[in-house]
Amino acid sequence: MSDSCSLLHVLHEDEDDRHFEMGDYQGPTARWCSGCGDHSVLAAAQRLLTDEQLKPETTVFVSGIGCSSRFPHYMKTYGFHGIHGRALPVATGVKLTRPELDVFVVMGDGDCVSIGAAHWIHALRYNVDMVALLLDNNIYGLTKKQTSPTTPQGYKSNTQPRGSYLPAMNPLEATLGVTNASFVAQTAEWVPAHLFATLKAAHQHRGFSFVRILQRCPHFTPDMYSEAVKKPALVQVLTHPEGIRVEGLEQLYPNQVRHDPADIHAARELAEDASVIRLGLFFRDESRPRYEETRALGKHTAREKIDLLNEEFERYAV
Amino acid sequence: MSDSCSLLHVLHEDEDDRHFEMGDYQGPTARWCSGCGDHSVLAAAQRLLTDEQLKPETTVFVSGIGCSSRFPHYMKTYGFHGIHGRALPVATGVKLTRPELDVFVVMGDGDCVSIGAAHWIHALRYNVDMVALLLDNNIYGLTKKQTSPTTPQGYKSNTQPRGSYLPAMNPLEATLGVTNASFVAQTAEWVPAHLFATLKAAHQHRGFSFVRILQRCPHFTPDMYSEAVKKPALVQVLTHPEGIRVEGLEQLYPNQVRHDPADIHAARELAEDASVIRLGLFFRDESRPRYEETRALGKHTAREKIDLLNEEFERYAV
Amino acid sequence: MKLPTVGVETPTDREVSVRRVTDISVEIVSDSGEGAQKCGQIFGSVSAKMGNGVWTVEIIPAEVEPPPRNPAGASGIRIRLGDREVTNWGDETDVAVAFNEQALLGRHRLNALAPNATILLESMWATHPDPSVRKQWEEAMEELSDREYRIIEVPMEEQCLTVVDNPRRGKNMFVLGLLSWIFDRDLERARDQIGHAFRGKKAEITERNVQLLELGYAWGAEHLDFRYEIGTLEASAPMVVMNGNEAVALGAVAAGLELAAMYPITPATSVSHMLGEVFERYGGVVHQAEDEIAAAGVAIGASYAGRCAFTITSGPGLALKTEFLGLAVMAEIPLVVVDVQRGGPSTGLPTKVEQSDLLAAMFGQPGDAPHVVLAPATIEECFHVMTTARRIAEALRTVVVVLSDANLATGVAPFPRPALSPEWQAAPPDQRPIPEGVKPYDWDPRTGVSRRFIPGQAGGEHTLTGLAHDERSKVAYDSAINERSSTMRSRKLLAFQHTLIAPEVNGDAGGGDLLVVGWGSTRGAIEEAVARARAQGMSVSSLHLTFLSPLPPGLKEIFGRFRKVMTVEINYSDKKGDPFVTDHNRRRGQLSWLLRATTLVDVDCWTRVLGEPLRPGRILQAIRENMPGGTR
Amino acid sequence: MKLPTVGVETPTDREVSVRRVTDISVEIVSDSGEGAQKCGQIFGSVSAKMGNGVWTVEIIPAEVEPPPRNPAGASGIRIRLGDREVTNWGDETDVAVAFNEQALLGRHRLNALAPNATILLESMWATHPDPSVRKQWEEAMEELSDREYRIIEVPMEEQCLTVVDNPRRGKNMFVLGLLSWIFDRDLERARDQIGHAFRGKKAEITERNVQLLELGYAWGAEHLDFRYEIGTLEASAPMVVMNGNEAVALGAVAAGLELAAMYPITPATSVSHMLGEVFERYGGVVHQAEDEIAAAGVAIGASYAGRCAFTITSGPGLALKTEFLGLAVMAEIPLVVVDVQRGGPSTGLPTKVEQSDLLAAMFGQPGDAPHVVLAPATIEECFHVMTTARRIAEALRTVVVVLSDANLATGVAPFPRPALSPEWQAAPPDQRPIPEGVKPYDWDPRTGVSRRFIPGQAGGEHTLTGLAHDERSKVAYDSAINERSSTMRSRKLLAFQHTLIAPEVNGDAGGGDLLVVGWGSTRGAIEEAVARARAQGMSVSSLHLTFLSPLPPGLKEIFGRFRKVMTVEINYSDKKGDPFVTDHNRRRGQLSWLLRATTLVDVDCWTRVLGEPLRPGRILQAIRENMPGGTR
Ligand SMILES: Cc1ncc(C[n+]2csc(CCOP(=O)(O)OP(=O)(O)O)c2C)c(N)n1
Ligand SMILES: Cc1ncc(C[n+]2csc(CCOP(=O)(O)OP(=O)(O)O)c2C)c(N)n1
Ligand code: SF4
Ligand code: SF4
Ligand SMILES: [Mg+2]
Ligand SMILES: [Mg+2]
Repeated sequence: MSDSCSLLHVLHEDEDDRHFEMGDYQGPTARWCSGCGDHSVLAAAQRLLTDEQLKPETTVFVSGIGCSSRFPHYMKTYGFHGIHGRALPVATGVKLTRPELDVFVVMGDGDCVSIGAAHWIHALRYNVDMVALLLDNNIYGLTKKQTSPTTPQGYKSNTQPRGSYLPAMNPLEATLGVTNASFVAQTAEWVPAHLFATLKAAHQHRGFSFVRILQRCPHFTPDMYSEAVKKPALVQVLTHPEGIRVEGLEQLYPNQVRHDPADIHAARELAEDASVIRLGLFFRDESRPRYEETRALGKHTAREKIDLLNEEFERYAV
Repeated sequence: MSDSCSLLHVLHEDEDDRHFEMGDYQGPTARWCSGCGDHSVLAAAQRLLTDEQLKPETTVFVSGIGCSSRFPHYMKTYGFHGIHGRALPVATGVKLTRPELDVFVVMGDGDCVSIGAAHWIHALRYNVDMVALLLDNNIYGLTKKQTSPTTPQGYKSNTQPRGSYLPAMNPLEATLGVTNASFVAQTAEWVPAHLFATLKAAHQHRGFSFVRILQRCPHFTPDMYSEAVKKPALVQVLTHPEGIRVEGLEQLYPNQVRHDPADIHAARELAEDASVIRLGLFFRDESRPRYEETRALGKHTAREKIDLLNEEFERYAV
Repeated sequence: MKLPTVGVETPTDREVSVRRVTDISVEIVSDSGEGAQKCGQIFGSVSAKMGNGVWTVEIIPAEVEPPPRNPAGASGIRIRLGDREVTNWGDETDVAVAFNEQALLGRHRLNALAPNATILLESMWATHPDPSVRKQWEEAMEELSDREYRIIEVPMEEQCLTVVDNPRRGKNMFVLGLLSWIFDRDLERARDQIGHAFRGKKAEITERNVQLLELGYAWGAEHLDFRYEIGTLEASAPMVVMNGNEAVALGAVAAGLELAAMYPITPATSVSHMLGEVFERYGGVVHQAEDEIAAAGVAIGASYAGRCAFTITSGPGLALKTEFLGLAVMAEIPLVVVDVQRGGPSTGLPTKVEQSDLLAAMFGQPGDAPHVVLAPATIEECFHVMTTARRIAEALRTVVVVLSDANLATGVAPFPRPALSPEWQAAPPDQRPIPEGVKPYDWDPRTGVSRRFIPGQAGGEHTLTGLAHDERSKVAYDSAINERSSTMRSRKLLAFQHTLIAPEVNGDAGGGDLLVVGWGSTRGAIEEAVARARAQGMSVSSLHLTFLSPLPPGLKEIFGRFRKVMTVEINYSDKKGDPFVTDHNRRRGQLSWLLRATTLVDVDCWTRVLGEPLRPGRILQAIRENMPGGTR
Repeated sequence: MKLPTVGVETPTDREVSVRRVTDISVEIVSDSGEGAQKCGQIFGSVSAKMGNGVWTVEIIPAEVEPPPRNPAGASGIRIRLGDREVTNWGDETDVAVAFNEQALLGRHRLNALAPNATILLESMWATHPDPSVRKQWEEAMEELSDREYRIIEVPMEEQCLTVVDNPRRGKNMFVLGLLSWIFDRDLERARDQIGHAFRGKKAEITERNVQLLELGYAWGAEHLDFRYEIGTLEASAPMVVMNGNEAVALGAVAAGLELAAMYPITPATSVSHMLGEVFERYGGVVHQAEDEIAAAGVAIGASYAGRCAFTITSGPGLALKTEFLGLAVMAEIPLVVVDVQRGGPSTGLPTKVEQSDLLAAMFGQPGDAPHVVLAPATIEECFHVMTTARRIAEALRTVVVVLSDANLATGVAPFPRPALSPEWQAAPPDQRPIPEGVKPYDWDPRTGVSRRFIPGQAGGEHTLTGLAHDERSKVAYDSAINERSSTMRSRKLLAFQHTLIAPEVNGDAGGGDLLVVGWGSTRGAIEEAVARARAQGMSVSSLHLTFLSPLPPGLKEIFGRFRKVMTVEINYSDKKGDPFVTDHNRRRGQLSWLLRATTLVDVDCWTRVLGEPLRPGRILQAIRENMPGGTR
């Protein structure tokens, strides 16, 4: 960057003895439906920021368009509520050029898995260090109940009133098929402790952390997860010392399975089997190359650049 | 469709005693570089059409933009040389509304895996009955040597002159992660017998057949597959009674492994391991639902539709 | 607080005043989920059946379920009734029914209510146990008191509880009853409509709702002191009533369109909801694609294959389809694109009306991509435009963009029931083999038109391409071929333009002081304003354009007969007199731009981007302010 | 067949005629891969260093490696030399060197050769062992014989074989030698340039090539009977020579741009190749995204984060970026977009020039999305435009589209070496905390400009959105807020327009018969044509526009001084007199359209879409045909 670029970096290193409370991250009251699962995710994110003492001014939430994408408006950090399906490229642009910022991405299932699918696949591959949350309510909320790729087969919507024609796309399986994916987890907003622990693990991971959050939309799909909420037996928790650990969760969710997040094959098999809802860390590999490692902006001064350019001109001199 | 729609269908059922030779499918001389692998794929496709006696007028080749996407121009069938990355939606529109046509899709690696990634993922999911060929030369040919998602890590190009930053995306793994994918195979254009057998199996499959064809680009990446071409030991052929069977291939390629294409887990493990180039059928499942099964156009006459519309008007009558 | 509350009076105590009107607007507002819209729809239908002119518009909050009792979350419906055809939503509301005072406040703040409006307000909040609610009530009454509203408290909840346990699910029918008494609606018809609305549900549900209707009616009869009488018009033809998106959907079926490829986007999506319902029965398919690009691609693929397909979207989706539109023009593939315009730019105002996509629809595609753009002006035209668009697209082998908007999409009005014709559904070109020597782009040098080949036609094998190509569809980089094919694609538009007729002047064809030019959904409001202005003696006429590309002939000649020409549009323009604005740098309304370039007439514009349909009263004022010579 | 072959003569036998010229065009054509381009580049560089004006254009076939000996596959280069600055590729080629007669035929068919051109042609094909080759040769000679070419057979292959084994890899240097003799080039400089071209390769490669150069020179000296002499101009300042894409790339570095987000597309890609090479050394990053949409998104993300980013593309890619451009305008994120225009619509003519994206760049975005569009006219301007664009984008917080084209992208010419300034790279807004009360859109009501907040600034936390929003960036559906924010976004353009100065008339500022108006890369050709026309006594001047949105002031006033105003553009327009064309329905050149709407002056247009830069001679003819009163 230019002359004053160093200044830019110095400022960020300023000594800072502020302490942040939850309230420091809370924006205006969220305007989601009452009972909407997005509220829980918001609370968990605010708790995470408090726990990690992230500075509001160096934290950026990037989203697309959808109910879930209103998320950044309800945070008291920087936010970028962009266009439908394109949160990931924007977030990539932010993090690639300002690696010191903490970047979170919030997407709906339509946003990420349908219109944003190409960016999703490629963001997994770039493995830029950020946390991507898929708020999966299996439906298009904001536009009022259209089928999404994750809508269960046979589930009725306004565009497919006879029921969705195809089996639901499984975002975990798809994710686990992408070369260079480095962190893949699933949680549910109605299990706040697990949700929080998952966000925490995702934030601590160096690389692109993909978290699918099962999210209730009481307005359009009140029945979607009602069984699972009522019957913990329908939920299975992945456990492992290297996985996501939640104290005491085994009391609520006794159905547990041990899974080593280093084992991609087991991860895929667990992800594929739809007989039970699985929460936990499916896969993590901190050794995957991160795109920004090789692609960082330099810190050349304007003067240095001018000198280099003048050298360059020699090649073109008449 | 309208009154004359039935006519449209009748015409296709006409008795037809034409016999087609290779020449009946050959368009003008292909203008690819000499030695370009696309030539072999063209020949194999023409052979397939001859073998299957497909009618030139009911066969459609759809492509995007790229060297490989010039393919339809060199066939004497119907062809649609569309825009970069968007061959699959066009092909879906064709096949969905004209199921009696034989539809083939030809894409380059940039075309399919980069700009077309969302359509690729979703086409696998729709599982519409067509054959999709990914002509993977691991590079952008037509635009003159830029990195593609399948370019090997470290390989130099004009946009990444210090070498590609990330490990190559593995299209087989990605494909095998998509719910409802029903046919996934890999072949190489320099093994014509295997190429032909693969195209044949793909064409016979009811559903979306995805075939990755390793393709040489002597102009920009002469070294990419030169070793593999020279040393058959670097190639491993998947065999199985249910797989792609090529008489006598074991003589040329003694390195063989038995793989049941019904086994998705094994398929993924084989796809993932990059130590050797694997040719064969990784996965097939004819039982996957096809989108067009539930989504076919009806054959109502204009009169019938008018009657129905008039009924509908009753609901809106003042 | 002046709160003219209706006391507990017996009917004989009151004198009921009956006001005779020719035109009146009624609004019902509530929290979302309280059924105000259903109430209004039935009220509108009954009125239409009784022979009133009707225009209904829904008031839709931005969120799916905004917090209750919130001015920004008001959900509801406006119904404008007239003794003759009603063509727009009018100015302000004369009679409002509010389920709570906060929703009412929301409307008040948007200047939606006439200064002397009569308001029926749920009374329960004034005495609510929660003191903060009582405080809100009081503050609201304070704020409302700066207008001359007549606010009448109605114990809706209390009344409904006499019939149902959960009054939230019944209040709307009680209100329907109230309004039915006030406007002397035919209760039998209302009962029918309730039955229709709850068809498929349990019979007792219908019964319960009818009971509430009757309760409301009785309550009105017992307590209210005013009624309205409004003339009716005997419909000369059988009528249907629906909104513009429903009309587009049914129009698509009538036009023989078979595939609607789309990706959900407000305010276009309801067309596909409707088609999702009806298409299946008609042999058509709604394809919800993974994105708007794919939706365009699927429609193009289907059309290439000889089927009749269209794609429907709104601004942000149109942006994504841009590249495919260029391909369809270049390769000469018929394609109908419906753009239901909303507020922009970017995500903008997704549920609100604007007419800002005109230039993007015309010029958005890089390269020279001549194609047709047209805009229906009424709900009836939303139905018929689909047949017109399909025919033009197929005849010219090109793209036809249909510009509807959120005003048409959500406005509900009756129109003569279309007499359907099988010809509208005529199949694309026959499927016979292509005679030797006929080429895929055998352009007729006079018209640029060529015969369409479709897969299945023996002898027609060729590869269509978006690259420059010759008559045989072979890729060609030759200068002469590129000039020639560009000329042929443009000539189709010229030849088509030749078939258009000059639009008719509404008002005085001989000329006058001012000509107002409009396009699309503003027609009703503009013509109403012009009629009022003429009644006030102003020499003003109007002209409404359906074809925007190409423009119909005769415009320059018509403009020449008026001292001043001005467009009225719902899009942005710099205001004269604002800082830095000169005649040279002023950014003008989109149609005025087009007309200036075409006719070189100094076409002025009056435009607003208020996120709501234009009000005839505001247009009238603009006319007054823009009369040359000044009539102010 | 008249084939004036040079016999085997001894030098004393011949008289060498030396023609003195002020301007001459030379072309070298071959099969692709034979190095004609490298030969021409060195020839051009040597000429520039010797003080000639130079303009070089590559002739690039559509395929990567088309079949050899094929008219459609001709690959090569044209070099135009002058005794003063050369600003365009000129008309036709005076001296051509062809490696085979088919490549020559390709050029002949495109009317690229002057009717009396001198042609040096490889002689081996006439006597080729393959009879089909001999037949092609004979047919070609027949076809070529309808012009007055002087064709001289040269045994290139035979000569090269005396030095190298594979003449395909050496012929080009032999030809360089031939041309060096003909034009009396400084051999020392040619040797230097060869050394530079093969730097990094083995020393013997350079040696071998220098040997071939000398061989060609000697062969020319021994066998040819003509030479050219062309004056030179002492360069007053140090010069650099490069093509427009290289200039954009280096200009981006000079402007302090740090991130180039792109997806490969001809003819824009070579900018990123160049940056891929140089950026790394300068701390910049080239991000090749998965598609053009993502490229725009990454650039926007970086810019939002306070970095200086741009995205570069061509027509089809611009189409895909449309939606993101609307967001950047709406949310007021600075963004520079470079569109290197090519032939359209759709995939069109990917390697050829056109100026057809002007209206799409301006109006392509649905909704009202005011932003800046400007076009460099010369290679030098390609360099400087990057600084200008970045500054405007940041100062106005908006989108700036830079319209270059394939003519500039591939044209090579010298220009004064820029004196770089650190200020061009000035960092974006400082990073200090935001004072209490300052809002993210604190629009200055006069200018619409507001201060940019970037992440990291404490106290500035807010969420940027593409929805309608108020000054605090809160989503707002309020009518007044939407009108106000729309006004503010538009006002930025008005305020900016106020700072522009009226363009200068080239020719007679006082007025005259005809004013030719152009934009972008056509400037050199237009001004040359105007100069020639004026020399012939025609009263014609020209005006060249850099800013297209907003337009600079004073245009109407300037136009008023001329009897006729006409744009000259490389885009499509209907021709007067063609079937159905009327003054009303005529589709006009894109700039003429803009000018008509803005000034209401009857601006005519002369445009062509031949897939090649305009030739000054053709413009001259158009000027003659369009002189009011008629000078024909
Ligand atoms: C380009 C574009 N296409 C479509 C839309 C309309 N749209 C807004 S949100 C949305 C999908 C919402 O579903 P999802 O992403 O699952 O988010 P949710 O509302 O369920 O949280 C759509 C289609 C848009 N705003 N922009
Ligand atoms: C929208 C758009 N973006 C970019 C391009 C330029 N382009 C043409 S082909 C191509 C990629 C070619 O690579 P690939 O798809 O691998 O095909 P190949 O040439 O290698 O067969 C690109 C980027 C284009 N034509 N359109
Ligand atoms: S519609 Fe569903 S997803 Fe949207 S806010 Fe309401 S409950 Fe949440
Ligand atoms: S550049 Fe490569 S892919 Fe393209 S035609 Fe040549 S060899 Fe084939
Ligand atoms: Mg969702
Ligand atoms: Mg490739």
